[in-house]
Amino acid sequence: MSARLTYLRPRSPSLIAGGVLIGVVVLIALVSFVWTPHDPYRVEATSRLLGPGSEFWLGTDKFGRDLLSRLMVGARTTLFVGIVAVGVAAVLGTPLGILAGMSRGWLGSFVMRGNDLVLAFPALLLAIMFGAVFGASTLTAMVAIGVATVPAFARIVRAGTLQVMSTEYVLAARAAGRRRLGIAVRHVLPNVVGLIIVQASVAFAIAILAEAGLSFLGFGTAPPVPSWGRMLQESQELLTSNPLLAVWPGTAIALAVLGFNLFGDGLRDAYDPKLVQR
Amino acid sequence: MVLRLLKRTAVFVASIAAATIVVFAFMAVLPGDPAEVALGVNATPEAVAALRAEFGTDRPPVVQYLDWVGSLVTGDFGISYVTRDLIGPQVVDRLLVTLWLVVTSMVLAVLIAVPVGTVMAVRHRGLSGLALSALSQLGIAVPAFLAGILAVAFFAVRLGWLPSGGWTPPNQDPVSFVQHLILPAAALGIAQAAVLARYVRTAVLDVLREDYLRTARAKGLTPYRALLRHGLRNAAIPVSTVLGLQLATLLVGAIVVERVFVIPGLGSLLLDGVANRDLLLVQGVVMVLVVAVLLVNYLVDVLYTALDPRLRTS
Amino acid sequence: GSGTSNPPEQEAKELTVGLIAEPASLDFTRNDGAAIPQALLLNVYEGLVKLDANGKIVPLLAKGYTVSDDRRTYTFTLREGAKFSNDAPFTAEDAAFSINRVKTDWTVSLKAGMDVVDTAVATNPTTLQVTLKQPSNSWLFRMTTRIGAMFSRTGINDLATKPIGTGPYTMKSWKRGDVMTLAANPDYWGTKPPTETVSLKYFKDPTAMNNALLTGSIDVVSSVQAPDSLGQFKDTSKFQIIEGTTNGEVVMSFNDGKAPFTDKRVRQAICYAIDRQAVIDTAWAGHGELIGSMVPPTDPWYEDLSKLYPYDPEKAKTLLAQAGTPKLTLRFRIPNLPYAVAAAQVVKSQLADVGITAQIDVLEFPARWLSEVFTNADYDMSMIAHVEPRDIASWANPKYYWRYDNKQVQKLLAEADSGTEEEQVAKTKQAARILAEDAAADWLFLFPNLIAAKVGVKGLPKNVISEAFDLTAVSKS
Amino acid sequence: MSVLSVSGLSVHAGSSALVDDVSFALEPGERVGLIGESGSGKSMTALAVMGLLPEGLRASGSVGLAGESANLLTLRERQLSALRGSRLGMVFQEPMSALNPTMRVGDQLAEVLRIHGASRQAAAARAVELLTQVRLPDPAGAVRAYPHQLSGGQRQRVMIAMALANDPLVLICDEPTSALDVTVQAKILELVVEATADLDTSVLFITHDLPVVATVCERVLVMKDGAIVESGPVASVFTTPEHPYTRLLLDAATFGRPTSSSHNAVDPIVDLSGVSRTYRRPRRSLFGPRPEVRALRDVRMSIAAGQRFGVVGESGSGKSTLVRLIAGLDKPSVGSIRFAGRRIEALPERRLRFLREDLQMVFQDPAGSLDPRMRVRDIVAEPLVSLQRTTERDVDARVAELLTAVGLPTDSADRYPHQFSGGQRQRISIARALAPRPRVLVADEPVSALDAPIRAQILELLARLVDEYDLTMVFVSHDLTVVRQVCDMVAVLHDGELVELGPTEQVYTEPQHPYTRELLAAVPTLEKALASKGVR
Ligand SMILES: Nc1ncnc2c1ncn2[C@@H]1O[C@H](COP(=O)(O)OP(=O)(O)OP(=O)(O)O)[C@@H](O)[C@H]1O
Ligand SMILES: Nc1ncnc2c1ncn2[C@@H]1O[C@H](COP(=O)(O)OP(=O)(O)OP(=O)(O)O)[C@@H](O)[C@H]1O
Ligand SMILES: [Mg+2]
Ligand SMILES: [Mg+2]
Repeated sequence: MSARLTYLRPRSPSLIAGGVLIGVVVLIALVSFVWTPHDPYRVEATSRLLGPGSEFWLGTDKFGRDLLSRLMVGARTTLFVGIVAVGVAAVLGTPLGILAGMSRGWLGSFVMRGNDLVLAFPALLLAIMFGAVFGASTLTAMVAIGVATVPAFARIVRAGTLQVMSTEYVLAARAAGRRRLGIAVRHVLPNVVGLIIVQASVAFAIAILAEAGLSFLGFGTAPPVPSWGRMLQESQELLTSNPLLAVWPGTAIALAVLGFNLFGDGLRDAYDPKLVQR
Repeated sequence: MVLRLLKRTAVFVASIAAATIVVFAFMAVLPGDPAEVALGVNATPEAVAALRAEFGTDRPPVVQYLDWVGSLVTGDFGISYVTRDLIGPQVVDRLLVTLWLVVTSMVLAVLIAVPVGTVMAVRHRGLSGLALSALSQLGIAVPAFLAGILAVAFFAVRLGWLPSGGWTPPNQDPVSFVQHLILPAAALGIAQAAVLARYVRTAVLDVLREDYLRTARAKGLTPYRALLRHGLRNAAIPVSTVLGLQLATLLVGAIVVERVFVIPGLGSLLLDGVANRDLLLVQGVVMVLVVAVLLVNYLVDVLYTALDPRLRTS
Repeated sequence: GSGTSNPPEQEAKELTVGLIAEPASLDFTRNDGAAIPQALLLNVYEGLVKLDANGKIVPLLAKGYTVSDDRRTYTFTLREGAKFSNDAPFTAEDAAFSINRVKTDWTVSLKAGMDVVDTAVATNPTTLQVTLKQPSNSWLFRMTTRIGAMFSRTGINDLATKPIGTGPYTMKSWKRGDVMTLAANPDYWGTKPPTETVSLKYFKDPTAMNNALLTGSIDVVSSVQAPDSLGQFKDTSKFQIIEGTTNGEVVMSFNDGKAPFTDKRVRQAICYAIDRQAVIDTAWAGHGELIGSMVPPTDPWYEDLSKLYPYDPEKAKTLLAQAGTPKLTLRFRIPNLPYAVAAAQVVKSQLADVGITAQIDVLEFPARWLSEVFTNADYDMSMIAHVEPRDIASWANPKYYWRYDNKQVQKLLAEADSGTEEEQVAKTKQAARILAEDAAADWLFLFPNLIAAKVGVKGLPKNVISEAFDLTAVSKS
Repeated sequence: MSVLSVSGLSVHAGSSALVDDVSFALEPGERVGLIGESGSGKSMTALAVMGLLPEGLRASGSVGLAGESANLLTLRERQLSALRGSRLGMVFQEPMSALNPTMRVGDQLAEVLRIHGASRQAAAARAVELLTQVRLPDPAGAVRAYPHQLSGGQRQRVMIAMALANDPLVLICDEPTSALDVTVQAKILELVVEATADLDTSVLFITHDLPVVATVCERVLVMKDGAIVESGPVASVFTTPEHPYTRLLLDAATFGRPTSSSHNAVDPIVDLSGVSRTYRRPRRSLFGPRPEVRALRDVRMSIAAGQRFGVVGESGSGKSTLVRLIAGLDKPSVGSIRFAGRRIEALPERRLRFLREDLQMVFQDPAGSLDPRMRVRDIVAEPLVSLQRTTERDVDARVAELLTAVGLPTDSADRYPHQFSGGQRQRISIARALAPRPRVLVADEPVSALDAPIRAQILELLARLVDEYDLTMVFVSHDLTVVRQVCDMVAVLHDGELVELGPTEQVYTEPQHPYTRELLAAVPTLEKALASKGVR
């Protein structure tokens, strides 16, 4: 990708579709702060395993809790996990990538070797290890997913940085008297922001999937806080009698992942001059 | 080229060495004393101390580390705190199972992804390309374990076509082996196929835009033959990197799928080890997984060199 | 079919049982964990005595025993013709060796059950005499558990992988992480088991186990971990469901040695705040029995104490207000076991109604739960099923993880152990009542024994009140 | 009868026409030039004829080929494939990307023969023969090489061999030499002329370089905005152009004599003594030394204040390296550089403030040298801000002043670089360089990315500013004509060595060094080309 990926040109359908899906998830999560149809934590022996109806729109789980409310609060968990994981990855990965891209010599290659090493610990493995050490919780899952995603950011930012550093405007900036830090902040960072956003969108989708997998293994969000992965895991024992318990969270995960992937694809297409010119 | 390979090999070995340190350090901070866990409730302090001495966990960490690395090199991986058995053979046993699963799903993924991805690229403005694209997006969005759960519910429980889980080694009963392999490999492979297909699409699209493909057509090749003769090999170069990264994802994805399908592979060994605080076992399994990932990436790099003459002869 | 209307039922040679927890090793002398005796006791290893289905101690490798008047000397007459699977005959020497070895070689904490033994000697090849330091009723009972298992003097070299016992089965193979196969012992001294090979297949995931029964790859789900899923097996032409009791008391423990639980009113308030029937109904689909103390109905000193603290949230609030803690926040650290995770969510919701915030923290079982809750008592509330038989005795231990220190209970339980059988019943009953009234913990319910099996599988134990999963009579037609 | 006849050819992208109603014909053996500025539709015309238009573009009209009764535009892909590579050959601009990087050159060459019926052995043998014909050194070895192992000129020879392999009726060359050095370019042009003359092949030669057309072609078509605005024999079009646009092109290509400014300053402001710069490439074999590229070798020279100092040399001769050293952006391996008497090579970058204040640069690529994420105001003010020269208010005033000086509207300050044309962007770049009121302006190929008419404007602007602000200018170019027009002193670099240095007129009229002479001879100029055609 080139340093020219700065301005958004024609909006692709996937950008719009992705944006809409993400928007819906975010909206649901925000609404859940002020309103849910029912208390998502309230256990009620008398309303167990109800199908969709007028009171419980999507039905209830085996604790008699409202599935819609839990799904809404689950959106919060999902977004939270994604934001923190992607945040960790971007905050650590971006400076590392810029550092690796700007310093020749041993420092740059040291950073990249370390990066490759982290790459050998995939998110799920790291999360299981983190979970074993610090206890399974949303936090450990998020941090583990984030750390495992650092290399992806560092790599892409480094590639972008190398590209920016080879441009004449960096040479011009040096000739104008800019120091390294100034170049990093004023020229490199703004020009790799596009890459970071694209990567973040894709990483978000991966984080959602990783969290679901972890919750499924029992290394993710602790009950009774709902997360989509956890709801899916809880639904498993009742899959044959109450398949809807799995359908709702499964669909939610798929749509959210789809949203972020489409959005990332759309952004990439919009940013990539090669694709645009065709 | 020799230099490049040597350099890459050195990096590979150094990465493994660094990984051993990381893994060991990580496990050293794991709460739960293995001796205490093995002895269970109300163990006497003396008994715990005695067992620590037996395990060697009372020695300085550096000694323990060196001892462990030594056992990795000899392949026995040390003796488990819990089973009191050599870890190496167990790991190898489970690794074989996981490898069957992973390799089968990888092959499945490639067999699906290459033609599908190519069609997606060639017909990227057409209806079939869009339809396949949408399908692949969906394939990526559905987690492998969900696909697994649904496959079990439908193909095993509802239709009774295939077993719902379990494992038969191939040498014991090949038919049963295949039956047990189909669903998990498909659950794992199809999601990967979806991801891979998108990379194939991008790579082929890139190649389609290359000047040399236009040259090939200027020579008189039809677009299809031009792509076949000049495009696919060049497209294979970026795809091979992704393939390497994917194999790593698959190894780890297998952990979840093994749980769904009750397959005695590395994943279940790892999870059991974590639950039982079988430290050495966990260390061993994590190391095997990490080395597998490093090895795959190393091999991909070598393959890369073989595919791209610019790297081979520069 | 016109010829034979009722073909003679043929018994199958093989049978597969699905189980949840897999043993880490096969050596219960050095490894804790209920999964080892579950698979091996009564099936591979036998003791001198065992518990029958009603909880009575009956002879096994002993033909009979006598107790001296001072209740300190037990004389066992041993069975002749019993043989270990390494072909060594079972003699009184082996019995004495096995008992003495507990004190010297065992490392698990349960070995403390043998501390009371002074000497164990073989007076002749078929007679064993055991002298206790002081009278102890629990000793003979403990002889029915794993510490009473009889080992061969020449067969203890590789206990972790090759167990050698006198039982009706021998260990044929064990594929870790997958399946353990037991084969009928051709030289068994007693009634031969009706099934030639029994495979114990281990499943981490309860759903996978259910699916395996549904698709026919196993014959028995030994313990249904998701009672809501029992509906899948309602087709009685294919499946049967066996429901009985266990001695697993699901205890919601309080950290009694620590504020706020040092205040009895707080403990009582919580007991009032919880609707135990609703807990069973939601968390375990209504299966399980209400108990009010640490005693299952199968114990001789059982008394129904389940109505002591009826569900009364208002009273709970009043008590909390009196105790000066109307708004409590408690760390509810539970093991990651299905019943605990399910029940804890119900409890949390009910406690919220009376103003208590329970912060659920799920710990991996066994490692983290053992080290943090059990060993270090770093918790406010926890929950676990205490499955050891007659485990009321642990309330006499002030260092036990609930840190309950009640001199009166300690005294009663000590007297119960050393007294006559009648005294034992009376004093234990009294202790159980004190525990219940003192709200030392909240006994949520008694874990049910829920087995799902294919129709035609017979001989499965209805109640599981010992450590063993008794396979000696299972068969399939 | 015409070999190729194009009539009413249009190419549309959606509703907009990229090529609009173009008609022309090629007679047997005739070489026709197609000229016009960038984006005028030259390549699209060629690709439409070949049936190789990019996806999404549609062609209409008719294209006829001798021996082919149907309109090529209506043929099916399969039928067209049979013509491509056999009757129609094409050579593309960029010889690196036009060859498959993962396939041996010989195989790629043999492929075009095999497609059109040759046997494997025959094709392999003919491949070597063809490479000999295009005068590739060691043809037998070259067939086994991969494209990256050949130089640009060699690769272009391979492309030509490929296009001519099956003796085509028509050869289309789309800027075949614009990626090459002048000396190499001359040889390639010669080759094209010779080879096609032998086979009596008609050539459509696309370029934006007028002297090249004048050298190669007999007839010329001038294209503007997708339409042909003028056509005719080279001699008449280039001497008596009718269309104003053609005149504009011609004006830009024939520069006037330089106004040799009579500076009599003496004190050197930049002084290089014994400067060498050696780059180290990564090790290739395990034990051998790291290969070195000696980009500059023992260069001694000084630039006097007020001079317009030109640096010429072909690609890779070390021009940019020299400029970077003078600007303190790189350090020499050996030797010392003084600026206004102070040594700069020994100082760390943070102590080069005096240099930054007095010396500024303009770069080759007007797009690449402007940060696309910055507004024009910030770009122009960057030297002021980083040198902490002014307060916020002054900055705005100064930026406005500079923009006016380079002829840009002041409201440009709030826009981004992509909203400007190439020439305007170069003006922004110049404004930035002037911001700190430098004494020396260093320009590294500032006009080589621009079209001829724009190029003239920028050069004019530079000349005016140098006079107005009394600047010393270091001007780098590979284009000898440009240097001659702008500079009063010129240095010739060859392979890192300074081979000649002297007043411009002297170097051009009496070159001393053989390389300088070769260089001057290779440069196609309109005058020379027309002269050789007997036109005055
Ligand atoms: N795939 C495409 N889709 C739409 N427009 C295109 C496409 N390719 C090129 N164009 C436009 O068509 C016009 C003519 O392009 P063309 O490449 O023929 O110009 P040219 O005269 O060859 O220029 P140059 O000298 O820069 O090669 C340009 O305005 C260009 O932007
Ligand atoms: N950073 C570098 N590392 C290694 N070699 C380099 C580096 N920069 C330039 N070179 C080499 O040094 C030589 C001179 O390069 P330089 O860029 O100065 O040439 P130039 O005359 O400006 O060429 P052009 O006209 O193509 O810009 C070339 O052979 C080039 O490959
Ligand atoms: Mg062009
Ligand atoms: Mg240069």
